[in-house]
Amino acid sequence: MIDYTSASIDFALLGPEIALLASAFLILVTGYVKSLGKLSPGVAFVGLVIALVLSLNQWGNQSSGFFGMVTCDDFGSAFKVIFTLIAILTLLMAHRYLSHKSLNRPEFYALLNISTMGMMVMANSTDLVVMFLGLEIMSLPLYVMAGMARRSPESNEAGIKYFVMGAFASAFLLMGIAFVYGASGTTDLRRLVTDYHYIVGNFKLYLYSGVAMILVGFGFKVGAVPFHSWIPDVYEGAPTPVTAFFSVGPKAAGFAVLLRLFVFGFAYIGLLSDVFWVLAALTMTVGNIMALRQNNIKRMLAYSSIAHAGYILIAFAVGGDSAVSAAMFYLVAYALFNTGAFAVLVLLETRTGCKSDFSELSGFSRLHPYLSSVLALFMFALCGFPPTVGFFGKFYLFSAAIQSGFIWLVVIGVMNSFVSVYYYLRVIKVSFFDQPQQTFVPVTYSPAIIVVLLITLAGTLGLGLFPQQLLDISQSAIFAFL
Amino acid sequence: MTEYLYLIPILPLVGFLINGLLIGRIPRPVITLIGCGSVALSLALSLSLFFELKALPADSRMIEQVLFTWIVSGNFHVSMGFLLDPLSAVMILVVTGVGFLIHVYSVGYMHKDPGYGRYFTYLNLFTFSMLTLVLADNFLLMFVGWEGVGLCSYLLIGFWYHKKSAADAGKKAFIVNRIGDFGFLIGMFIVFWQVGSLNFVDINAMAPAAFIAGGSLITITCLLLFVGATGKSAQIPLFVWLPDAMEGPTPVSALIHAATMVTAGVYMIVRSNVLYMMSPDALFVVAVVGALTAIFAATIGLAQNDIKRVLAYSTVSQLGYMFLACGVAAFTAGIFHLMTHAFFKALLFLASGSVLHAMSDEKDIRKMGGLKKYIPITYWTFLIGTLAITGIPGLSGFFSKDEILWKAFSSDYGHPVFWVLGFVTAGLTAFYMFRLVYLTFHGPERMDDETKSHLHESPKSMTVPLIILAALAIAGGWVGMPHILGATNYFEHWLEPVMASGRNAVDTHALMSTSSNAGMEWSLMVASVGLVLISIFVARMFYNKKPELATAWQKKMSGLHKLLLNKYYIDEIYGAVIVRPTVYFSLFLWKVVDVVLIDGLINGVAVVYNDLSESLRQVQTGRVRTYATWFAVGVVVLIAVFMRG
Amino acid sequence: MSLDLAIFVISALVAVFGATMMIFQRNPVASVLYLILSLVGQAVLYVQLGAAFVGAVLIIVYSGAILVLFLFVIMMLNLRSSADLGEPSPPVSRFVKYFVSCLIFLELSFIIRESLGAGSTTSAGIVTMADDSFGSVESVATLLFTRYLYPFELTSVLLLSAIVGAVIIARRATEDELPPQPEKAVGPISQKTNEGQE
Amino acid sequence: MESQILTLVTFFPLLGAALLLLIPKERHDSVKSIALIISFITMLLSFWLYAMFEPLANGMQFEINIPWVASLGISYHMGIDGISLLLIVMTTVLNVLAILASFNSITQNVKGYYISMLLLATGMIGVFCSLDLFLFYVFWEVMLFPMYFIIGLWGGVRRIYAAIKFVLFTMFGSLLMLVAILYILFEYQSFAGEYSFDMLKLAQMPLGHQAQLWLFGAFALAFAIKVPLWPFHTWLPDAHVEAPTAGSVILAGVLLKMGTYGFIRICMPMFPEATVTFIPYISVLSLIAIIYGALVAMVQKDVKSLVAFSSVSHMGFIMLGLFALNLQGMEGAVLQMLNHGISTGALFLLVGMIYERRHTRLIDQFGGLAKVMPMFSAVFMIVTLSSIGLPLTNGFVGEFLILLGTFKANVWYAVIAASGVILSACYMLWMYQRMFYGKITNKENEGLKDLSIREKIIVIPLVLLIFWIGVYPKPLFDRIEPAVKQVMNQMGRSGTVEVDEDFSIKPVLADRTAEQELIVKAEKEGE
Amino acid sequence: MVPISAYLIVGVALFAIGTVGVLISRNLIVLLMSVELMLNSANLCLIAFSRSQNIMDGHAFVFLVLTIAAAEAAVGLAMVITLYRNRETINIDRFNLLKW
Repeated sequence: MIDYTSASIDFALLGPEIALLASAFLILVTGYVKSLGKLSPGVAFVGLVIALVLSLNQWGNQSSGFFGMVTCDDFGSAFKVIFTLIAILTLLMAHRYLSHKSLNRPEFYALLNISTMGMMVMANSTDLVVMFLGLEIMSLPLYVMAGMARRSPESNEAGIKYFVMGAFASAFLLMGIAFVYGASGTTDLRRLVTDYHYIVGNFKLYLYSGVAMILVGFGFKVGAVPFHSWIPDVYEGAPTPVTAFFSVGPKAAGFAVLLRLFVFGFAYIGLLSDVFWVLAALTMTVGNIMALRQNNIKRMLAYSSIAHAGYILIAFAVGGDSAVSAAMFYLVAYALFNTGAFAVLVLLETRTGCKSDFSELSGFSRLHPYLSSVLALFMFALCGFPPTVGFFGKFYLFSAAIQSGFIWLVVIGVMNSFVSVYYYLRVIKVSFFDQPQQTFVPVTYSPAIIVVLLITLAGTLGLGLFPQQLLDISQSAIFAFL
Repeated sequence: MTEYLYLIPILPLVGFLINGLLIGRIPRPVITLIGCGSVALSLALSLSLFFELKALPADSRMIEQVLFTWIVSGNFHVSMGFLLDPLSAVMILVVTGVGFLIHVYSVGYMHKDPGYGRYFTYLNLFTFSMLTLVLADNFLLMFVGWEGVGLCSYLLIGFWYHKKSAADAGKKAFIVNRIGDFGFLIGMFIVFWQVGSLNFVDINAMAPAAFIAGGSLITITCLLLFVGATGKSAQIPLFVWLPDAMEGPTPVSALIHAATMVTAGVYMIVRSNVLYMMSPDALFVVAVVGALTAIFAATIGLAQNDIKRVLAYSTVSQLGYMFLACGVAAFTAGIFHLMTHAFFKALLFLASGSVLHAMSDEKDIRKMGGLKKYIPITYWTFLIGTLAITGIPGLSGFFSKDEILWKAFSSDYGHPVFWVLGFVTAGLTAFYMFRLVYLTFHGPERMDDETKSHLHESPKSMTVPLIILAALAIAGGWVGMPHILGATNYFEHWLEPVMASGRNAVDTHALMSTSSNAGMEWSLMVASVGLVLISIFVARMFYNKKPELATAWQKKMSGLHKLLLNKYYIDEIYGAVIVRPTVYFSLFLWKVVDVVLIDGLINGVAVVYNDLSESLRQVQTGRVRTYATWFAVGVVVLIAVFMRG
Repeated sequence: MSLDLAIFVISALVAVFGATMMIFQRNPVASVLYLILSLVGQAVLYVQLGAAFVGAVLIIVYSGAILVLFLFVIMMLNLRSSADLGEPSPPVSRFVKYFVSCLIFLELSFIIRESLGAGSTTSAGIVTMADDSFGSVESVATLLFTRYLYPFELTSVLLLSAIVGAVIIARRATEDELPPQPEKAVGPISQKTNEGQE
Repeated sequence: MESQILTLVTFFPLLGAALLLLIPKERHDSVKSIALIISFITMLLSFWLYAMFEPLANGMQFEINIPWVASLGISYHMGIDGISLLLIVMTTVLNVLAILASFNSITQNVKGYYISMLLLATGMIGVFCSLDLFLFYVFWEVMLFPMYFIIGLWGGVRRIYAAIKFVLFTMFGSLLMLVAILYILFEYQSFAGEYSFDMLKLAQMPLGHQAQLWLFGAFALAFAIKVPLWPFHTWLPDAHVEAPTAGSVILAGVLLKMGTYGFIRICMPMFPEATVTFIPYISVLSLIAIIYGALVAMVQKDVKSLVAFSSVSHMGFIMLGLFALNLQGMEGAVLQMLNHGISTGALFLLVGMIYERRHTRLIDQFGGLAKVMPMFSAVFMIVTLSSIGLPLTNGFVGEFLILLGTFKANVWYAVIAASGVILSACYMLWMYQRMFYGKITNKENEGLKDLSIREKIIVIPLVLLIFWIGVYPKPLFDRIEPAVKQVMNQMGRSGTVEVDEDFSIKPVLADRTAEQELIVKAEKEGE
Repeated sequence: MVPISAYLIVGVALFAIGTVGVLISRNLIVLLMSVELMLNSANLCLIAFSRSQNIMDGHAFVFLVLTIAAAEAAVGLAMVITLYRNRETINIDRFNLLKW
């Protein structure tokens, strides 16, 4: 077991975070030297790779440090790997896009790394304070990244909307933490669990209302209805690689914290299952229905990300080990194919004036049969068709739910994926079946984005066909937990 | 020789395959050779097998040959097997004999037709199917032939497919037959599930135990089978297709729609006489339908002006006789009439074909007249056929018809009313047949000059079959002379083994009480002959001596005439009651149920979803403060929920 | 009415009053000043609660730095009370907003009232005087540099990212950026090209 | 090799598709010929399968069972019995013909088309081979995309609507099926203590009545949509009409069979009690389908939609036969699955040929074709006859057995169904007459060419099959019968239904309750 | 002595006022200040709770929160500046290019 009281200041526990921070520093320092500015993506990449290696290295290492503020376990390590992978993919697809849009500033890469570090902080702690700080470290760069394209009114708007809503949500989260603290005198999740008899016995209402507001705060990050309304606007307005990052990174981090808090930490609150039941059902339904009538693919994908958050929320209603591992599996799966889909959009948008409207895709397949097939495959994965990992993820998630008797929730989920087929297929319909409306300007590839596509493609298909490995990992990650 | 039994149907099949696959690639003489030759071989084989069968003792005259298992599924087992017994022997002789003659006739009749090869292909296929039908050793194989002849009938009626009427008639024939087959099928199911086999031999042996004689199940079974028979043999209410079938080439009408195929229903009932004997109720229905059809069709025949249609209605009427015979359990009489009818009706049709040949395909008898001197052979053979059908003593028709009338009167299952109906029908038949003869061959020449200039006797290939058939029409009945004339009824003896099993099925002394009342039989015979003669005389009055009398009567009873001319409007009634409502109902199903209801529901769901999406989207106003409001509402609700918990 | 209570009531009223006035000002400068007023009231409450050091920090850092930053921006942008603020929301929507906020208040205060004194370390929820070290600079510092060392260090990262972010967002345009688009979105943009479904 | 033959047959087309990817897309001819060769080899492989298959033997053959996702009990479990064998052979044959038939009609995006066709083949064969529910589901869904593209990319005017309708209908059903599959997984886990998707194992699991009803309902919905059973059929006419010829052939020939196959492979063995409970509902829907499909077919103006509605009617027969739940009905139904594939496939091929010539499928645009295209009309006639079930053609054998079996199960069902036989003659012959008979009214029809060599190669195997099955179906029955008996035995194993000596299924519930009552009575008396 | 709950109620009240501010103020700067107010009210609660639990962790937390508030303010104001440069307004309702 982990020694939770360890006061040791063991920087090895923070290896990945430090690597990211160091690379961010380096970028900031070198960034102001014109000739070295070009190096910043490389530096960021190296930092991320080192972080990845360090995170992988932490697998199996379970210890605690910094007065219990840092808890290193497999759950956290697994998520750290996910975060770094997402960041690497984002980095790879962002570089050329940013250059194309004249946004290629060294700071972007620094912010990306800092934000990733924030996610790690979130995943790597059992203390509410640290989680809150991690959330802020993750979010602040995101607000900035969303508003990076300063000349674009949409980007500005995305930034400010994200910021306002994010700060608003943070206030609730903070209030929630305050109430929990008021109830227990601690912000450490482990003590909240061990002392829960006392806490519930004496300060039930404080605790419960605090938990409710914490749920609001993190629910906001993952885009649970009714705290989702920022998502479409921000996703649409932000630069596309950033959107790609938004749609998986913070979401994964939010879910990591939510899983820690609600499946394991506050699991003794009996009410949670029902609450998440409703939240899940509401989230996926609203996400899917609103996605039906979108004209912009990015916006559609935004709603779809709400819907997918809804699917993952099923795991919270279900609770238990298999649900957590299913949620983790689904997150990885979602990260893969969603990033892939965005990578295609990034490619599209490197053409001047393209905003990823549906109509701009018409006849896409005539010119780019392979790229459009890849896009189609990602859409199928989003629908949850076999043999993509999208299917297996849903399958595993739903099977965990059914085993705990949540048949109706699964039925709702299944009906929702049915609805989602319509709008995902619309992408395929437009790109394959429609006649090109005007001459389609060909996209130009860069090696980096090809790598992204290959990785996501291989992951989408490979994990769909042979999910056993990832399944094992996601199952073993939860054993060392809390 | 018996091991070659299967060759009888197979030979025409081979002919069909050769002609069919090589269609358009082989010259006409070869087609002729293959077409006629295959049937000729079948005929020869049939004759030799017939004699072989005859050589056997009476109670072992049954040869069964199983080729291979056709369908097997659990205890359902049906083989491709042929059964030669006295009954099927008669039938194959009729089929191959008449069939061969008609093949030969066709050589001349069709020689100018571009579809010569196709014609013989179909004809051979028909012969194959018909032989399968009569030789089958089980109901299902019989059904194969049954449907096969239906198909050939369809193809041959629609032979001149470019004529819409021909194509329509073919389709009508097929569909009406299908309605009959429906009954046949269901009947077969009952038989199988009761008896456990469809093999005739098995059924004959086991049916008495499997069914309760006189019970409702056997009655239903027999009636269902009879529905099949009414379809194939053009009985009320499914007779409507046969007159239309005259759209086909005349030899086809002779072969299929007079001599062989249409009698399949009779054959089937006789074949399953064991079943029918167990159900007096079913027999009664058969008799009633037969008698009614006989008189009903005869009345229509009175007013028709198309030479072939008159013959067609007469066929329907004669088939009614046969069913009447079956219905009074005089199966032998039915088969006997079937055989004689095959001779004289084939003769009549072929002769009428010869007339058409001469008349450049003009079918309306009102435009004929006085043909006697142009086409004498045709005239005489036609006259012989007419005399045979009207039942002039000494000719084949007399013996068979008289036996039926007598049985209708005297059999245990008979009734004087049946006799009266048959008697009147005989008079009507004589009248319309002689009307036909007089209008066609006697009196003034009413055809136009163009036609007149082309009048000529038919070639040898057509006249020779006519002459042979005429001979058969005269002599064909002598094998079945009634006892009261002091002769031996060979025909009855020959079929006795087949009928015995039926009689044994029910404990009855029926049928044998006939000879006890010779005086009655004589007087009835005289009465019918008298009526026939009177009818002939009246016809002569109306259509030869005083044509104005006919027109006067026609005017006087114009309503009735119109009714008869239009065949009681049966087609129109069917059209209005069945066909059109079905079409409208179908349109309703398609346009309303499918498109509006089901698709409407589904598209409606899609529309609802779309609208829902569209209106939900409005929530997403783009204003942060609205979002924050929703957010706050969410918070309020969530906290409220947690407060309760 | 004890002195404590009087101080509490007055400062609480000041805090609430300042906050209320802050949100209803048309002039942002006034808003900032009201917020400072509210913060001062809050700081007094902090001190009453034994958090003298934090209260002092609140005044110094918050009022002194953050709100000055606000003022600075307001001045820089030269915002006036007459700046374009469009139409106020319709009454229904405003009512909903007030109502929702009231509900939040009511719910939370209900919770506080219900939990009154339950299991508190102090009887009946009445705060007794704590020992001197409670809330003192030393004790806060000790806490920050031992148990809260890691979060404390993290705030530095946060500040770093905030600085970088602020710089990257608000810096002047450089020549490598795209020139402003011809149809530069100026002022109220309400139309949207998101019309017309397939 | 022998143990992997199913894998080979299933994935060979996929391999071919991969190979096609490497061919430059401008080289249409090599794409076509490679696709043809691949499908042809697949067909030969399936013939080999047929040759090696042991007739009259019980149980699955050529089984492979490799763990796939072990922790969820998913395995790569394949194996075939007679039913699957015949369906696989039919699939491969139709695939060759469909590819051959597309040579001229597909001019755009040729490479993509043949890749889709080959992918489709893998999906279809996979469904028939799978013995693992998960694997089954994967193949079941995998088929969907190629078909979606085939309809959507190479289809007619309303192709997009049709393609989406097709996918949405199918998805709707299959997603509920997914829920049911998951539920079974859970049930099996609590029954056997391990996860498994093995159909054979699952069939041995006793399930409560209520659970069976729900599960059966979920599976049945998926299958019924695929069949398609009335009233879930409306996707079919649209999909058929809009799909290119080959698409229609495969759709009608194979895809519809997946529904009936699902019933026989999954619903019946796993939920015997529910199957018996559902007999009246499914039978009535089948009857409606038979009559309704026939009636609506009668008034169609487009040949393809006529054939499509006739499919609805014919598939109704098959369903009826299956739910007669006796040997005759089920064997007839299985045979009819093949027959329908052959006849309707042939009809669509023929319609495609005429469409290639005239670019219309409206019946009233034709007329008198028998004169200009005698060979074509003859073949069309043969196929028409097979479709209306004339004896000595394949259609008769199946239809007869279905009706025979149904008659035993329920007289009135058989009577009503048999009337569908009449109607099928009506619409088919009427269509035939309007297209082929009469005078040539439309000038454009005058110069039409008769069948080309390629087209003859396409139709001849089908015509031969029509007569072969019609005249000598015994080899097929030798393979079908053990399989059907096995399904029935699987049903009987549950103890809730009973297989009598004639091989028909009866519920034993009634008897059992009577027995129980007796026991209760005896106990009471004892007191 | 004043009960802790009184302080909490003040904190909650300020929180609600902050919420009102976010919900109704059209001026982006006021909106930002309202968020700040909400954070501060949470701080007040933290302090109060810290007092009632007699554990000082809350103080440290408030410290951190103040930093967070500062960081947020910095980023938020930077955004306000950019927005104003681009759109010449800080009316939050004007920023509705992205919707539906």
